[in-house]
Amino acid sequence: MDKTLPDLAAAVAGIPDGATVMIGGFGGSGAPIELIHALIDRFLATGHPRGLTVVNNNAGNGHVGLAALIEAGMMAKLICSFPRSADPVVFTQMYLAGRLELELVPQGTLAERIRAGGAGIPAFYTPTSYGTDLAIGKPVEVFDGRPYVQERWLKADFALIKAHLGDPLGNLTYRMAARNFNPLMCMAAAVTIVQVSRIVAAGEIDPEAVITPGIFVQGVVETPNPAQEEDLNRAGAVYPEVAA
Amino acid sequence: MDKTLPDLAAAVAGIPDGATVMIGGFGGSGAPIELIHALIDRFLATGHPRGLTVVNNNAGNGHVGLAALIEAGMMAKLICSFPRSADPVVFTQMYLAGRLELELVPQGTLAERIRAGGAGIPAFYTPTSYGTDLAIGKPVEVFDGRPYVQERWLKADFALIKAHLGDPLGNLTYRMAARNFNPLMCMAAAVTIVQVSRIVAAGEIDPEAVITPGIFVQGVVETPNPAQEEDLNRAGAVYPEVAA
Amino acid sequence: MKLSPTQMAWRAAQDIEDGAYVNLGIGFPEMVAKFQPLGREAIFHTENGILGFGKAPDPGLEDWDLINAGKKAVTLKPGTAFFHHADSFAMVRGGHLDVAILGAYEVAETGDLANWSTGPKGVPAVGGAMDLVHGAKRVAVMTDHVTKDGKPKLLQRCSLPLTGVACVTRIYSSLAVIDIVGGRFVLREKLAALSLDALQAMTAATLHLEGTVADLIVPEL
Amino acid sequence: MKLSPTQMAWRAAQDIEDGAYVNLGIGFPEMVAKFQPLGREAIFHTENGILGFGKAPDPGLEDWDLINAGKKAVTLKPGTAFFHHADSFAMVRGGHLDVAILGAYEVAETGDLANWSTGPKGVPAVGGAMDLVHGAKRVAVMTDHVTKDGKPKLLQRCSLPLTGVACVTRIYSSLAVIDIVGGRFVLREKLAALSLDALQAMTAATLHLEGTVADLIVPEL
Repeated sequence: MDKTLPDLAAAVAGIPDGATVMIGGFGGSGAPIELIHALIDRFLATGHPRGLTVVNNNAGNGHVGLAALIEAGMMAKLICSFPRSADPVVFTQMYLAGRLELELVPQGTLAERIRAGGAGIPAFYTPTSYGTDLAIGKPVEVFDGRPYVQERWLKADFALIKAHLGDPLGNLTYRMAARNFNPLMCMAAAVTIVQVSRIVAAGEIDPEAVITPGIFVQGVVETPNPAQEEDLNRAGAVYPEVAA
Repeated sequence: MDKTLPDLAAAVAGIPDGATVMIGGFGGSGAPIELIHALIDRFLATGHPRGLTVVNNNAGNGHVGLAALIEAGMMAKLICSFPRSADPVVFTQMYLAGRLELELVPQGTLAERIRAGGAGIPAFYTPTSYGTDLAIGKPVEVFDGRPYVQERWLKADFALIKAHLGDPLGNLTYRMAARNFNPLMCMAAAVTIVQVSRIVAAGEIDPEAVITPGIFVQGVVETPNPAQEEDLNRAGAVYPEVAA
Repeated sequence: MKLSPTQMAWRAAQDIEDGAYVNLGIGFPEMVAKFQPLGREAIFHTENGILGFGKAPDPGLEDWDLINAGKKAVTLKPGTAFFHHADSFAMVRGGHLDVAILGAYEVAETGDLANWSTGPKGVPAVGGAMDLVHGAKRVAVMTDHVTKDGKPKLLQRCSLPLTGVACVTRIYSSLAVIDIVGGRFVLREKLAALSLDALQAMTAATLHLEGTVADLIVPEL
Repeated sequence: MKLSPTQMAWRAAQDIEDGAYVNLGIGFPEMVAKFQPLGREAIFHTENGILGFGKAPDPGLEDWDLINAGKKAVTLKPGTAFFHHADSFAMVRGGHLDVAILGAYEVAETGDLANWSTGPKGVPAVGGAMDLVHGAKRVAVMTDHVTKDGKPKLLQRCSLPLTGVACVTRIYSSLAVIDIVGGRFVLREKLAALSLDALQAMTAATLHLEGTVADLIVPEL
């Protein structure tokens, strides 16, 4: 078995119009910038995919990565917990102009809904959001005298993931807090595509150290020295680069 | 902060009569034999604790560990998925004599109920057991056209856990498939007591390799060269040893 | 004249694709792993938290922290991963397995399976069976076609407590290979020496035919 | 005459026990970590999957894979652990944190908190706040006692969209320390120079007294 993909373009080639795409990361850490940019390249070249529903904790920062994907006009809906950042202007303008639907989900509920999607749990109860506007329309049930809100699983057609090491079986490790939503999204997508800093031979990752077992991964593409969104933004980067 | 405990006797001293106690392990692998035996020692010396509700995947094998705890008469109820083993005579006799209550739970549901207890999820839905005798009396709800059974969280007063390395903050690693239920039970108990093969200094466990973060652990006791239930049973061991 | 459990395991193994993620039930189904066709490699999952384990170690070399769900010692392979029980059943319940192969007391033409309890007497034990039947994309059963005293195990409705409702998609019996499609048994293969009438007589629900019925051919093992 | 955010953070820090597990909200509450009393060491949790992280690195030494929930760079300490978001919020929702300290737009005497939305205009953003208010054993709020234009932030009922119902147990304001007990504000400490009447005038719900009210004494910072 070899889940290795030849390049970034091949990695994102299968995502159709209207797909639900989970994109890993918390702010820039763990964000698969290179996969996102490859998807933008494809859209700019072909007009597809568009009308995407994207699941991410945030809504992009500056004009690279997720923000660039929004700016390109590929996204119809965003499911996130915190659409603010140092420079959220791309999302904010698009949202206030009514050109982007937003489903706001508390961060822990977002994480648990994604895990539930991956774990075959169609619904669960949480104390989070009880009595607030974000619980409107959701069933409430009392357990042991305390009210809880019913939340539904979240699944995706594709997940775009950033990991650290990967092997041809799809086993993954992450780097520090870049782990965040990535392992959960691997579980919840029908097709999980992962950019890793290095592909190693099967067996080189200690079986105890595997964070995402390969069963949750469909494709792995090596992307050495991946960019950090924070570094790009501090350098004032824009994607795609505008010709001077 | 130092969660290190001086010895096994101190580790199990706080468990009261009638407590719900989760005990890690899948069969013998990951079973905290030394903690269980220390609890039996306490019972034999003091008559306490008794009337315990125990949560474990199995029901003991031979006459050591969990089986010895049942044989000593300390258990009132067992919540498990698979009360069979190579030598299940202790449980079987006690159960068929009506001296032990049994709550049988499908293995994946047992794992998920324990995780839910640790994660503050009071109830969730699963396809498992739908239409079977194990779903009798449980609410059923249809999601996306498919019926699911509502299951409740499972929590405990204490967890007795076997890990591999532990540090004074309670960070833990496990050894191969001895991981099984142990990390989940750490999360779901008010007081989690862990026997580890070796206590290392804080920082000696790679932050990426921590499986159970210390927040889920209240006490760590060093138990070098822990016994394997399988080895004990192959040697015909009985606990406590009967004087010849 | 019927297949041995080893031969049933061989037959079941022929249907497993290269790269498939597979869970094998405790007991006879475990043997399926031994018969992977040349050039194909499945990845085996065990409920107690291992993916991609290898075969049994030589006697005396067991590590009892490295066992399968049947509590038998296994070995590492390049690419093995360990995980806890909740992640393990996320793989199962979440539909990430391609194939699960289980034993059976009874299977109904509805796809209902009974394999965990022989009734109210004795000690009930369910393990992971109720999870597995809802987890894999294909849930297959490996079973003698009839009980030891000759009664059918393939029925219109199960009489024993159910493991799952409408979950089995294929049966590898000691006499035949039968799919369950739309609440009907569809016969795919049978032992060549066995007439359709004889097979039907040992089956307590109608065997439907769709296209040709192939001979069930299995090597001596 | 009121406390600065830094001074509020100092006061809040005095209540954190040695060994407590603590989550500090984005913004001013993050400063609480700097003021741990001598001999006490709390363990800080951040939603994005770190337990036991250390202080900010020197400028230029940031690693952007090692950040807190406010996207600020932090550092490792001996005993740090990484985990994914579901495990992180299992710690929160499962009641494993001892203390969470959050900012507030409004707090009601019922313990209701509003701190995520100023109404239907603009872009709503909730982050982990709605989870945190149900997670920690003690949920404290750090806030100016009144808004910039002098209106009370401590109310009978919140007017802004709620973050959580009956969740706040203590308020560290710029003027006072107030507990919420049984749906009432109970005044514990106030600035010595401030009369009870003056404080009550800036508070839109009754301040109850139980025993003595101590002086709120905070160093120059």
